Amino acid sequence: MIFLFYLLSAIMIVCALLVVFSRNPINNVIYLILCFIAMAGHYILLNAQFLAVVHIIVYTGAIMVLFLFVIMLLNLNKAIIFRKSTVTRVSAVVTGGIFFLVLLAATRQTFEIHAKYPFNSDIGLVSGIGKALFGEFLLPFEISSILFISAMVGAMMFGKKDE
Amino acid sequence: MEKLTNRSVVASDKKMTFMERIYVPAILKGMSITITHFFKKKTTINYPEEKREFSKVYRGQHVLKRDDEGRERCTACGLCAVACPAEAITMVAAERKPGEEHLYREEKYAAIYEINMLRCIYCGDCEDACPKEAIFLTDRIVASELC
Amino acid sequence: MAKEVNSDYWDKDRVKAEEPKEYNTLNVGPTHPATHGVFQNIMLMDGEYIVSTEQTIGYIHRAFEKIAERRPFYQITPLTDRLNYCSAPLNNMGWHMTVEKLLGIETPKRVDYLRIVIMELARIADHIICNSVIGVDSGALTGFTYMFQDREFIYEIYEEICGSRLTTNMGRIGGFERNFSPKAWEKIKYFLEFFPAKLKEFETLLIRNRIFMDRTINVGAFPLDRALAYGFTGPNLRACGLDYDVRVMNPYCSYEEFEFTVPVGQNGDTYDRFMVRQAEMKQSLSIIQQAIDKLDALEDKETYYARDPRFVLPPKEKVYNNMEALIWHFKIVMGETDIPVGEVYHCIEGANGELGYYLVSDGGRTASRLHFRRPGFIYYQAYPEMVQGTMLSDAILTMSSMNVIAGELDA
Amino acid sequence: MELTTLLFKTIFLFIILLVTLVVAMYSTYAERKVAAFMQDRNGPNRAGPFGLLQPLADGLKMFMKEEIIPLTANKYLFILGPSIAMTTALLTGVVIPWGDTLTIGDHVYSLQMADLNIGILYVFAMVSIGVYGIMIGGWASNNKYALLGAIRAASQMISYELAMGMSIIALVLTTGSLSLHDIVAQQHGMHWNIFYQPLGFFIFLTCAFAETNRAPFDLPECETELIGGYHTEYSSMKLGFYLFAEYVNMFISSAVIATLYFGGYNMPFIDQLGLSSNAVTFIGMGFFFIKIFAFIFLFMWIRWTLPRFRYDQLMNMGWKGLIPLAIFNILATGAYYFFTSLK
Amino acid sequence: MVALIPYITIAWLVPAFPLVGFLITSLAKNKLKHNQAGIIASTMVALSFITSVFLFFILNSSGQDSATLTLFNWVSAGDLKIPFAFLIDHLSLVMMLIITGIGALIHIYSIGYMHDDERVNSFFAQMNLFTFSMLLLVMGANYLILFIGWEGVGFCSYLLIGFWFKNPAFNYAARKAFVMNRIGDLGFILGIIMLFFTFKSVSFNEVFTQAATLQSGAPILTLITLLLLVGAVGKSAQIPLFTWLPDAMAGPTPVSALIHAATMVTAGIYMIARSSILYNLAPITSNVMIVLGLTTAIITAIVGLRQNDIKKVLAYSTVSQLGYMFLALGLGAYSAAIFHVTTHAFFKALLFLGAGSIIHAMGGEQDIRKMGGLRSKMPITFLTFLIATLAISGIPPFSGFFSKDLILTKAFETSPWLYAFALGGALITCFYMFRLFYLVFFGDQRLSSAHPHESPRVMTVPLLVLSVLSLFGGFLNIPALFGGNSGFENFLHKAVTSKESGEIHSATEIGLIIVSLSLLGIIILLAYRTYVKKSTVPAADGAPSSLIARIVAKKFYLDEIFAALIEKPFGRLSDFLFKSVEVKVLDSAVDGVGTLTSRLGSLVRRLQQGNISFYLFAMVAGILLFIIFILFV
Amino acid sequence: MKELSSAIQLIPLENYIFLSVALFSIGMMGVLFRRNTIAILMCLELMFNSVNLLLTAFSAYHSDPSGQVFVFFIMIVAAAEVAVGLSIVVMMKRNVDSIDINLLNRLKW
Amino acid sequence: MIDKKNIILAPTIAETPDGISGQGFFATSMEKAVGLARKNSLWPLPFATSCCGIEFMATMGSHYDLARFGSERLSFSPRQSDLLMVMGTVAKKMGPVLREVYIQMAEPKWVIAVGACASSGGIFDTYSVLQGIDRIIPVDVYVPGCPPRPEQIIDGIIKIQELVGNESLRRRNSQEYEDLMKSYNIE
Repeated sequence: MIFLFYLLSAIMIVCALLVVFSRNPINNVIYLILCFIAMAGHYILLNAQFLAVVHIIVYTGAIMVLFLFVIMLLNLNKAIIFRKSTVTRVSAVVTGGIFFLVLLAATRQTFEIHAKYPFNSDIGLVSGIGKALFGEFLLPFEISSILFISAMVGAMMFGKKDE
Repeated sequence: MEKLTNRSVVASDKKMTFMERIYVPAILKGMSITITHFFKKKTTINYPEEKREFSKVYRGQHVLKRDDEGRERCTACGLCAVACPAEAITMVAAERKPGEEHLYREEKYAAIYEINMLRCIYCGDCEDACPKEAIFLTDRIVASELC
Repeated sequence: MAKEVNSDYWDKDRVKAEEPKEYNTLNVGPTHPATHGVFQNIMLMDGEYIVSTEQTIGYIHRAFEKIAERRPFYQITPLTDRLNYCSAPLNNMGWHMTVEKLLGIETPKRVDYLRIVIMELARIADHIICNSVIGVDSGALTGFTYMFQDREFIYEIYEEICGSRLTTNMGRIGGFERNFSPKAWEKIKYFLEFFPAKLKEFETLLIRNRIFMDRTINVGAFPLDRALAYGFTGPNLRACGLDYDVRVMNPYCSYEEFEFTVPVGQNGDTYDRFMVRQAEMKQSLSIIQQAIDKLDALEDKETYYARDPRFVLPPKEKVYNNMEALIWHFKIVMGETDIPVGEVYHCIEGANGELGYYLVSDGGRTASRLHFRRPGFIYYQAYPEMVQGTMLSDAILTMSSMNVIAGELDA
Repeated sequence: MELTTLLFKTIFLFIILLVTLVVAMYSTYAERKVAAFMQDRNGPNRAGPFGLLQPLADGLKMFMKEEIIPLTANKYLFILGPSIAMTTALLTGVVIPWGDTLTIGDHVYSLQMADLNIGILYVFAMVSIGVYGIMIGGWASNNKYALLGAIRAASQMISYELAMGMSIIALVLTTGSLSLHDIVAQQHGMHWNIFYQPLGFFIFLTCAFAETNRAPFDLPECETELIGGYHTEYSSMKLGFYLFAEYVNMFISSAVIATLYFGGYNMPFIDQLGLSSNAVTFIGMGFFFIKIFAFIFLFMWIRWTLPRFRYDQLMNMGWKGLIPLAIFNILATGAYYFFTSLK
Repeated sequence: MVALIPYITIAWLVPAFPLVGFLITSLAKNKLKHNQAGIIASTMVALSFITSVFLFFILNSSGQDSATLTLFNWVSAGDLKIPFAFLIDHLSLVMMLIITGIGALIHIYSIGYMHDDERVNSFFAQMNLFTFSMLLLVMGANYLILFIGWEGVGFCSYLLIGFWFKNPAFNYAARKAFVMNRIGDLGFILGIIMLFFTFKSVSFNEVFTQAATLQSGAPILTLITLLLLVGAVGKSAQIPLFTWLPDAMAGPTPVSALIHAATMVTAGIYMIARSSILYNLAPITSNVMIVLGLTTAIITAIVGLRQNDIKKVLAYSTVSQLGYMFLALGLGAYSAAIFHVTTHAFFKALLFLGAGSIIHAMGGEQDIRKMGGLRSKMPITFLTFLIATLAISGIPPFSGFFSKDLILTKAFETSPWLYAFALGGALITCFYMFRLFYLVFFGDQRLSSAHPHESPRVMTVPLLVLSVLSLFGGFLNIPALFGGNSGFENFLHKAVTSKESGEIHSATEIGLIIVSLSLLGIIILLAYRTYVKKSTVPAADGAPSSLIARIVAKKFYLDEIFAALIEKPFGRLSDFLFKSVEVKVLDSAVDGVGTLTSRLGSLVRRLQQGNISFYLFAMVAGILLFIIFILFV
Repeated sequence: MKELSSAIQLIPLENYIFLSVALFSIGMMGVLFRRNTIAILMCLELMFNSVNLLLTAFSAYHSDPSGQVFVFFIMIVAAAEVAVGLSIVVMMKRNVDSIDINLLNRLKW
Repeated sequence: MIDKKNIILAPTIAETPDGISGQGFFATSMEKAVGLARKNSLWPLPFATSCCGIEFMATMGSHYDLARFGSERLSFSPRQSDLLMVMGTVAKKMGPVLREVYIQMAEPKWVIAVGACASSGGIFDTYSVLQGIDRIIPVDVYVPGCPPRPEQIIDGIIKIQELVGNESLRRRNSQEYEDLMKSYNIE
């Protein structure tokens, strides 16, 4: 099983790097989709089945479709090459690397954490999440739905053409 | 605009009733029609096996007729070629030689009579034009040409 | 390609000055399934919406008028077949009447009635094609197959009368080439009997179905004044609301003796056009019935052509036995009969609109100038204006509902 | 997992795939026959007896046809498109309970590949991935018609997914489970969900038409407008995959409809017959397939009856018609259960 | 017995309906056809009313006293846990019924009244929002929710008073109402804060349980109750914060009816009745209330005598009636106060709606001097207005009689002087009401340009319903004297703790009633003589009149006193501060800082490219530095 | 499923931390690296998801569903962000005919 | 030449236009299966320009039902079709379009010229009309008639089915085929 973990992780990392470095927007989207599918695999490994499926539905099925849709709509099929200057790009890579190291250093204290609690296979299921969502987190849930609605309305207003 | 005649009738009604508005009844009506056709007798004529009856006057493949005595009617007068809108008919006339009376009715006959079947439009004008009732469009279809 | 981007690109004034660039061009035709042949519409699309259209014609230009100027009159009949090939007999009759007008041939009443039977059948056949094709283009193929069975039947009637199905070359100058056979009558009467039910069935499939109504109502609507400005005629004009019908306004071929209504639409949209055609089919049926009644009332059951030996081919027996007949025969076939000098315009209510023939004769064996007024050509001019701002799907339905026939359009 | 179970599952998987493919294959034949019959025609009858070999002929022909990848197309995506379409279409079948349990020897085997406790969501996820096949294929063709088709497909499928999901939510309210196995088990006898969720069924059916791109929702490929829509540029077997995926989708969605709303393999009065459990399973399976075929027929019947929608009408119907209806359905269902729970 | 808890959960629907209505009408403002917004809004409020009735029966049949419906945890910060909860008991139910019932009628009425207004959709949106806020106010289970509703109704009132915002005077009125309310709110919020610090909770249940353990007259309680009283005074328009209410008549008449007569102004009464336990323990505050209430009742009644604007008259009568309610509160007769709230809501809403109908008929004319003779033109309005006038005057058996009589009796129990003053106020009320009534409906029509006509059905039907309520509303609480069982009081006793008071003999009571009735009869006759027989028409503005009359007409110069006492000193102070301190000291300092910053800024500006990607870089660098700082420093 | 779920005990938590940190850094690098606005949005998604993964991992390791609920919320926020972001991109394309982020340089005064 | 022995004489038909005939038309038995499949699944591309298109509609209709031959699935996209049915007049302006469509079709592909106009220009012997499509693309079957009856069109389809069924799999790779294409300047 650890092998599965490494496999999925490798896919994710490679795809993520390709997302960053590939030029064709469509390819970017496809690599990101691959990355997300691998992530769904991780969720299943973590016994978060519900989350895995929701992840696929939301990210792969909706968000990425939206990306693809916009790219098609704007007809960005030719690789858009507006590159940043070499200095910027190098500094971006360096910054990313440093950030990685720093974050690792920051989280090094957590490395001792192991599964201290008895493993509970129910929390990833619908009922577990549902109970948490509609019990403890009801207000955030409602607020986030309002946020979502307002974002949708905002997006629609944006998309509307000026009369 | 005022009406030009007193015969006009408005043909279309664009107001939808509620039942039409909810799609389903009209869809069901349409579906009932298609399903009755599903079980109806089929109208198909299985062509190569079954053949449709052609009318007697159908203008199909041309033939040059002979008269009752087996002589060719065509006198190579060329009217058919003149009448042909597609200019598909070519003929070469020849004089009837003595001894050929049993073959040709008149003194002249068509030594070569060609119709470009791919040009012919089967209008029947040649048949009309022929004073001798020699050329005749049968009710046989012209087979297609393999190349 | 790296794009040179000015850093001050997002300048308000500059942006305003430029047209939005999200349009793209879509080439519909000349082999697009919905163009039914050979028009090319180069559409500037904003997503699904049409910003503007540029139409190209000439993909099936066949030089009708030039060919016609080299042919004797009777040979032009097959040419007219191929104008609006969906209703070839109508074209034939129109042409014959034009020539008769020029030559001054009086046709007997019976010929008129026979012609009316044929012309109305042709009108039905044409409308069947147009309306069933609207069905096909809106995605309902089945209605098309139902209606085509009836059209097949009309073909059978044609075949019984003239021997051909589509391009009929039916009739001759002065009348018909032969009398209608009893079988033909039988078939016509049978057609009158069963067709209304089939028509009803077809209507049930479509006209009150909301999907179809939504697809057609207010689609390709064309205001009456624009339609008149373009010179629309026929069902497309009537759909706009004006009851202009050549048969009523300018009767020919004894149409003045017939009772029928002129169906009109409301605002000239696709649904109106569809419904007007649908209603006209019913009117045509009633006209045919009236014609049959009138024919039955006539004493004469045999006359089927005008007895004018100068222009009507003599019977074959006569040709064979009578020298004079033979000479006339040759003269007619060769096109050497005397043609009066003159200029004639004759129009009939074609299936698709006013079908006019402008014939100038200088006394020679052929027309010195012949022009066909093809309604389809006129409708197609208005096409860009009709579809501007509508969606692609609308444009396609508009196209099929206008019933622009390529052969007629390009001539 | 025991070895026998594993073996059984493997065999069963292959059977499912095989059945799916065969049914889809003969759906193409059936479609042509049904269309012909509805149009007073005979339909294909030259290839084999009654034209039964027609699908084989089509398949073989497509295999033997030249592969064309347009120069301007994106090669990898061009190939990826149909593959995704086919794969996602086939993947959905694993969670459908094709039958009750089968007892062989001491072992009891479930005739369901995987009884996920979130089976419905799985179906839903697969449906939502399915759109990529069309989008990618249409985009990669680098053809304007294909692109238009792809965009139409994407917006149509996203929009109708929403209504579909909402109709499922109402269903889940009645069943209280997301597992397809449970849902079917609950509908034992004649307790089919159609009687409890008629409106939901109607919405689901409509959305299923839209999701499978069947008429009257066949805008992505409508011939008279977009020539072939997203598959305009495809030839040979890649085209075959697309066409085939449509039929596989049709089969699977029929199966899902039958499962969710029509009791799956349940058959009324089967218990009274006193048959052995295996026999009941087989009869139930047969009955299940009868339901599926009925729905496939419905799909075809509607396709050959109705005109298709226009893009904006389709969207309007989805957003302004079906989604409010679905929300109403949820509210009504919720209210019903709320008030009945008060007693 | 019905188990209460499962059913009580539907209580959230009561405020939810108007909220939904508000959302629909405001979001779809531009889409709705002119009548749709009204219909939607009315339906929503009516649905709320139905739900309230349903709740009422549930609560009645359950035998329980109250129920708390916790929707979700609202504020949860440290120790402070405030659930978003509704308290459903008899008090809140009575209020809910009033708000939704009368609100629904007024909404329906507004469909007709606002028919031609171009912003009718906004109007209904705001009305719905108001209903929602008011419901929140009365249903909330703690002071915080109450406060939110309190602010919400204030806001809506502001919006609605200034509804015709194109008129600057109306805008000014709205601002005035808003500011005066803020003064009250300041006291109120301070009170809530004090409450929280005292009891570590703002929930009613907890506060009252804890307060019951406190000693009567505890200073902290007095402080809290006084602060809360300030809020109530502001909201319920008592002296000295009452001047906004007459001005608030600038809003559309249904607004006046709903907000400034029936519901919002009674929020203060409600709040004090709700906190009755606290007030019972603070006798000083109670005495303050008695004084305040009585003064308000009499002074504003006197002012009302000289008003000529039909709505102003009604406004002053409202303030006066509110004074009576305060009097009752001060006397500890909380249920009597609420009862008066109820009946007042009936007849005052009716009066306002009738006035609206009249104004509608007169084409916008509000001056009673220009009206007259409407009796025959508007029979329904006439009839309903008559009923309302009788009710407000306290003529039996109309509803006003019972409630007012209850208060008078309570006053008599405490002190005959109180009774006398209160009765005097009542007599004045009776006079100016009949003055109004006679001027409007009798005599000849004095304005020739108007063509009065009866209002449409949609307006008269609510009038009829309300008149029935005004007629029979009093029978809710028939005192023992008339063989009743004081049903309303008993009903409320479950939620409100009234002070015990001495018994008075029933003979005394009957005597008092006879006295007051005969006096009322005289007053009515007097008014009849003056305004019908003699056809006296009040003098035009500016006409010479006596000093007292001028004082009264000028509302005792209260506005001017305010201006002199508060505005001017403050104005001078601020003037001084502006001229000497601000300009010289602060400004130069600020300017200096500004110059410095802009100079610095122009230096730094080179960094600021306005380029998002650069900002992203900067952000990441910042985050990096931050993390590094946390980690390693 | 059972087998799968027991797998979690075999994988140390730091693996997940490592993975998500790596993803996050890659995403951030992408944000800095790219000029294509859509690509930047995609990189943002990547960063969101790395956080999601970590939350889920912690949730699983702590047997506490809260983490997964947070993931849920993040998804909602992400969806909202994408909707708004993409509509901005569409507007941008419509107005300036480019989706280069460097064109968004009007943030200075 | 007229056969003088017959009572009813059939006029000889004019020489068929120069089509290309040659080797590679006959299938081995191994290839029969493929041939059978192909011939029963000829998806036509109706290149209908005029009158013959209407007759083609009739052929598709219920009476004649092209579906019986497995050919009712019209593919308007050239990539997907096996059989190019050119129906109607092809004007010179249309010629390049037709050629383009032909080139876009995936191998193996066949062409039927339906009707007089497509086969030879028919009645329209003018400056603007292409005198037979075989001047620009290779044609496998000519169907005479103006327009041909549906029977004749079906006849043509049957002819082409024979051709398809017997075609060698190697034909499309053969030198002859390449030469044929080259003679039309099609790469």
